Amino acid sequence: MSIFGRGSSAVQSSGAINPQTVEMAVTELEMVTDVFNRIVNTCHNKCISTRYAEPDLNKGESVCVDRCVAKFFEVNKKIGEKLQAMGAANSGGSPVGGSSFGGL
Amino acid sequence: MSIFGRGSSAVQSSGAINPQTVEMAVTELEMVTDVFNRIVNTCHNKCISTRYAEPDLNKGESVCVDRCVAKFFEVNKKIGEKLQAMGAANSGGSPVGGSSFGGL
Amino acid sequence: MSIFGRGSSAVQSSGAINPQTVEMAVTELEMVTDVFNRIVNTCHNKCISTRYAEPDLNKGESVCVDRCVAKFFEVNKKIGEKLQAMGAANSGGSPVGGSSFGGL
Amino acid sequence: MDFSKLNAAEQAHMTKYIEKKQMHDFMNLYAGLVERCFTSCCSDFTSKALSGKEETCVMNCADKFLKHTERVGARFAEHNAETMNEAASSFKQ
Amino acid sequence: MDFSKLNAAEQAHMTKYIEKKQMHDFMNLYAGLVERCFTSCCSDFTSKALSGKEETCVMNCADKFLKHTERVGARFAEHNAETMNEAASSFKQ
Amino acid sequence: MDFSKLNAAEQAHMTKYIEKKQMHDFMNLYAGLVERCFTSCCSDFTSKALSGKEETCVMNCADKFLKHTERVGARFAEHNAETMNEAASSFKQ
Repeated sequence: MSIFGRGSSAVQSSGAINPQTVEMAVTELEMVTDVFNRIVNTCHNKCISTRYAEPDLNKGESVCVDRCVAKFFEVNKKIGEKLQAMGAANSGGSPVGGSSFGGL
Repeated sequence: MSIFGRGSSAVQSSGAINPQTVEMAVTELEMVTDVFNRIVNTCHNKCISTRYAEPDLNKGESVCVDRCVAKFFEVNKKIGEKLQAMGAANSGGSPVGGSSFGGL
Repeated sequence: MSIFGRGSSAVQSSGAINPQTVEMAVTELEMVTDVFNRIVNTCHNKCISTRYAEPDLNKGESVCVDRCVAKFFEVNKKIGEKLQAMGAANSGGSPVGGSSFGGL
Repeated sequence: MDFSKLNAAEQAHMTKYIEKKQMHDFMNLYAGLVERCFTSCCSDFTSKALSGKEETCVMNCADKFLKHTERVGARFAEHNAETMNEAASSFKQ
Repeated sequence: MDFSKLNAAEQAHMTKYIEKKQMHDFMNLYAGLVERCFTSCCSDFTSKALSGKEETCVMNCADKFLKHTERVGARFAEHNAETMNEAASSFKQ
Repeated sequence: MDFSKLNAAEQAHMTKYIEKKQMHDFMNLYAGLVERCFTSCCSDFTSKALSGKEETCVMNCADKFLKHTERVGARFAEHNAETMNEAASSFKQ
């Protein structure tokens, strides 16, 4: 038994930073933010009148935004499945990770 | 009196790099560059004819650019004040920093 | 002869990382990727119908894409030469590097 | 987003990163709002002063965009929660 | 791109960087494809479900964009090879 | 931009950062100029060669954009100087 440390796995889970773990968390956060910003932009273009006669979303705009977001996620899923299928066809495996695809 | 150093504040002001100070300077520089690029783009779209019959800005375009930049800064200020007021209403303080808002 | 090392130039060429060399390689890679993405986007806008009636590029679209890429490179070269000439006129030298300009 | 698998040091690192990111995202929102509302509302450059009509348009534009973003955020969060539930129940099978 | 002048350690560093970049580029391609095809194909928001017509459009759009990107890539590579040859022969003079 | 509050080491660091940034900004300007002028001037793809008319348009476009950017830069600098003066005099009160 060593007096110098509690063993590497104990340190790992409570003390030291694993650069790969942090990097993956950062990448995931940036990806989600990017998708969010794209939806905000795209659905604004689709649903919001640029006359800006009033400061609130009107009924029609609100409903349009809800459907726009839902449809965007559907397209996201379809294209994710397509890319996954293509990756599987090309390399015998999914291009990145796999099961979390299209689920965002 | 120590023979090992001149005290942390003296070192601070002449030698060592404070990462936070440098990071803030970098952030400020990137923010200003971003706003500049947005103005260049936006005012080009508003004022410059894309027929490109001559290499110089004509009189009308030059005047338009000057007014466009001035108006952009006015809109920047109005929206900065609005965001500041909303931040104050929400949290009892301005969202970021405060007094330098809208001043760019 | 030293027993501590094989001399700095030998280490340089086989072992240690020169941050500047790596940074330049990264910058070059990012630049080329940026130009590629701009061509993909621009030539898609110029050549591909957004009706999406079929999944393949038709004959007309394919020929258009080839010419679009060639013309984009020609414009890249012309503007590179112009910027180089302006840099030479302003500072007695090219603004960045020089001979590799416009060659991408 | 689920950071529960990270250890304390990693979570502290992420918290610091997220603080920086929030500052950055806010500056982006601000600059984007100005560009967007200027582009939609200002088209008369016979004067450099903002007209009353333009100012109303800009203020409405900013309000509306923020409400729009909030609404998208609510739908986005619902979707992510659903996706996580589906993922969780597929793990239980 | 010619990394032959880099030493082994530098090449290893670049390989790692390129792996990260490929992951990043792929996520960008994916998100860009969704935005592009959604924008071109979806304009009816009387329903939140994707219609058959919209779905066909989205799938064609994705296929076509990938083929377009591939074709641009081929022309791009040819151009770069030519430029390198010219540069190489101008060095020999 | 006022970096006078930074110490010598910090200023040296910023100078190095700014040099890199200028290189990067220049590459961005170059690539943006090509994309912008190509988009505005080239719409005929019955030939892959640049026509005389297209070339004139591209050259005028580049010249005009650079002069436009310079003019915006001058107004931008004036505005920043004014804002700094206002800030300075409000501190004196």
